[in-house]
Amino acid sequence: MKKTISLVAALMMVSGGVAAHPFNDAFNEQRAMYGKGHSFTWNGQTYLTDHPEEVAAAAEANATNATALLAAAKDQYAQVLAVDFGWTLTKGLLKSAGKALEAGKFQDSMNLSAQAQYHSRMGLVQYEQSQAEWIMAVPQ
Amino acid sequence: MAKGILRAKAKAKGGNTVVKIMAKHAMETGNRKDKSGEKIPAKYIQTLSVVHKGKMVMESNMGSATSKNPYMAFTFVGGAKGDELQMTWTENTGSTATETAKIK
Amino acid sequence: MMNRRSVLKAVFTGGLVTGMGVLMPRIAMAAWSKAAFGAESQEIAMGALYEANPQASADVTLKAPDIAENGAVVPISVKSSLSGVTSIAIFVANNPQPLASQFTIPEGTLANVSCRIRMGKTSDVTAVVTTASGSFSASKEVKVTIGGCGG
Amino acid sequence: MKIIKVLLAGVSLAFLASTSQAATSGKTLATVDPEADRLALQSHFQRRFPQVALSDYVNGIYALDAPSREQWQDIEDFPPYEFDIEEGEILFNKTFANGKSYADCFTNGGIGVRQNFPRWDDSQGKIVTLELAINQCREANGEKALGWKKGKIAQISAYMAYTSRDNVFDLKIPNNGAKAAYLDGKQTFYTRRGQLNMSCANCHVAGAYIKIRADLPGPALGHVTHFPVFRSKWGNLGTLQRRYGGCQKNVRGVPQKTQGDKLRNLEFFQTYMSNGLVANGPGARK
Repeated sequence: MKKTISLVAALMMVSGGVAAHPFNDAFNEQRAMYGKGHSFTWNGQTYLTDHPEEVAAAAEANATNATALLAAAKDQYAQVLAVDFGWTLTKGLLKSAGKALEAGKFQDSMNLSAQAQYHSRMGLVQYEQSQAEWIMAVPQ
Repeated sequence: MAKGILRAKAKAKGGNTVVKIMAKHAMETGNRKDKSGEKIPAKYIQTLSVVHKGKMVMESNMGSATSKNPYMAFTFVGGAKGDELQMTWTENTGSTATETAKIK
Repeated sequence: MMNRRSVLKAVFTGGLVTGMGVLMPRIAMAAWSKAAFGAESQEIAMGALYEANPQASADVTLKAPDIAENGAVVPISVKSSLSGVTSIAIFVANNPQPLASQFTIPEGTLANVSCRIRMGKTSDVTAVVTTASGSFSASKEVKVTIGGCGG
Repeated sequence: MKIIKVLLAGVSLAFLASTSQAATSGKTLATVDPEADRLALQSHFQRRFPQVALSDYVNGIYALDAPSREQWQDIEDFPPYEFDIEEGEILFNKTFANGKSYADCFTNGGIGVRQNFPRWDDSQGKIVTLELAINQCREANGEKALGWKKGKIAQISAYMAYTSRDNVFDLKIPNNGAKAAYLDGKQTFYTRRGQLNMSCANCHVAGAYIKIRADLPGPALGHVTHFPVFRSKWGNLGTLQRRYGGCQKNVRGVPQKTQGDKLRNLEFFQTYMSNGLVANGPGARK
C-alpha cells in the first residue's frame, strides 16, 4: 500500500518552479535528508521517499523484470533525446545495465536501469519546465 | 621556402634588441600516456641558441617542464634594424635546424 | 680542491666538470645536462648544477601568477639586478622533472628572460641566477587548480 | 563580492534563476525585441561592473579579472594561434580543384567580413555561421566539407577573423525568419539543461565572474567576438561550436548538434548581443 501511495506521490512531483507544490518541497527535503526508503508524514498521510523507478527496481530480480526495465529505460532515453534534453551519464548507465543483465546480475541491472530511467524522466521534466520558465531568467 | 618551426619577433629599441621567439612544437615529455596506456615517447626541443653577428646572445636548455609551443623572450645590447639572427634548435631525438629572422 | 661531494657530482654530470675550477659555474658550459634535466627532485637537479645551494636574494625578481590560469602554460619572467649574471634557471619543485629551463646569459645580454612553463600541480617555482660570486634565488608558490569547465 | 555556488549533482529543479523578475514579454515572436534585449544585457553588466568599459567586454573574463588578465596578456604577447593564422591564410588562398577559391564565395573576397556572421540567409531560410559558409563554399566548388570543430576550418576562420579585427559587429534582423531564429537562440541561451540543470545564462549572465570551482565564467556580453580561440586546455584552436558542445557536456547534458539549427541560432543570438563591439578573433583562452 505504501508503495502505491509513494508512486502516485512521486509522479506528482513536478518539482521546483515558481509555485512549488508544498508536497514537492516536503518530498525533496525528506529525500535529500534521508535518501530512499524513508517514510514521512505529510498532511496526515504517510509517504515513502522512493522515486517510481526505485519502486520498479524493487520488484523481484529476475531476467524478465530486468529485461522489461531496461527496455523501459531505453525507451525513456529515446524520448528525452528526441527533445534534445538527454543527460550525459544515462548512456553509460544503460550500457552497464545491459552488461549486468547479460552477466545474470539482475538486481544490479535493474538498479542501473532505474537510475537511467530516472535521468531521462527528469530530463523530460526539465524540458517541459523550460518551455514555460526560460523567459524568467532573462534580465529585464 | 617552407617556414621552419620558429617564429621570432625582434625589435631594436634604444640601443637594445628585444627578442621573442616561439617554436611550434608539442614538447612531448615522455610522461604522458596515450589512450591505450602506452607511454608517448619523449620528443622535445632541448636547446635553442640565438646568434647575432657571430656572437651567441642566448642559449636556452629546456626540460620537460617547458610548455607546448615553447616561448622565450630576452634582451641583448646592440643589434640594429635589418640585422639577421640565427636561431638553432636541437631536439632530444637529434634533429636540428637553423632558422633566421631579421631584426625590425 | 674538490671535496667528496663535488667529485661525486662531477661523476654524476658525466665527467664534464672535471678539470674545471670548483668556483667556475658549471652552467657556463651550457651543455644540456641529463643529470640536471632528468633529475626527479629539485635538490638533485640543483646539486647537479650548483656548487652550493642557491641563496635567497632580493636581487632576483621572479614574476609568476598566484594562481595559474592553466597549468599547461604558465608565463614566468625572471630578472636580476646583480652584475655579471651568467645564467638563469627555473625550477618547478613538484614537477616530475623539476628543472624547466636554463638560460645562458652571455655578456651583453640582459639578466631578464621570460618563458612559459608547464606545471602538473601547485608548486613552488624557483628562479636561480648565477654570477661569478655564486647562485642566488627567488621563489614563489604558484597554485594550479583543476577547473570546472573542461569541455 | 563572490558567492560560491555549490552545485548538487542530483537534480534540484527547484532553484530558479536569481535574476528573474516577472517577465511576460519577449517570449513570443510578437513581443520579442532584440534591441531591448541587447540593451538590457548591457545594462545588467554595466550595473554589476561599473568600472569596466563596454568596449573591454570583447576580452571576456579578462575584462573583469585582473590576475587572469595579466597572464593572458603575457600569452597574447606572442600568442599560440599565430601559427594557425599563418596556416589559415595558406588554406584560405589555396585554389580549389575547379580553379576557384574561398575569395569567390564571400563579399570583399572574404577579407574583413567576420563581423557580418552569423547572418540570416533568406534563400536558405536559416542562419549561416562563418564556418557553415566556409563549408558551403567548399561543397559548392566540389570539395569535401571540413570537420566543424577544429583543425582546418578553425584555421581558416581564424585567418578571416584576423583580417576583420576591429570591425564592428552589426548583425541585422531583416525579417520574421531571422527574428524567429533569434528568439530560438535566446530561448536556448536561457534554458537549463543537463543533470546540473544549468543554462548558459546561469554561468555567463548571473554567474559571470563568480567562481565555479576554480573557474571564473566570462560575461555573455562580448562572449563570441574573439572566436575561434586557442584554448590552453585544448592545446589547439577550436570554433565556437566546439566550445558550445563542451559547455553542454560540462552541465552533464548530451550536447546539441554541432552547426545544427539550435546551436547556429544560439550563435546568432549571442553575436547579436555583442552588436556594437568589435571582432577581435582569434583569441587565446585558458
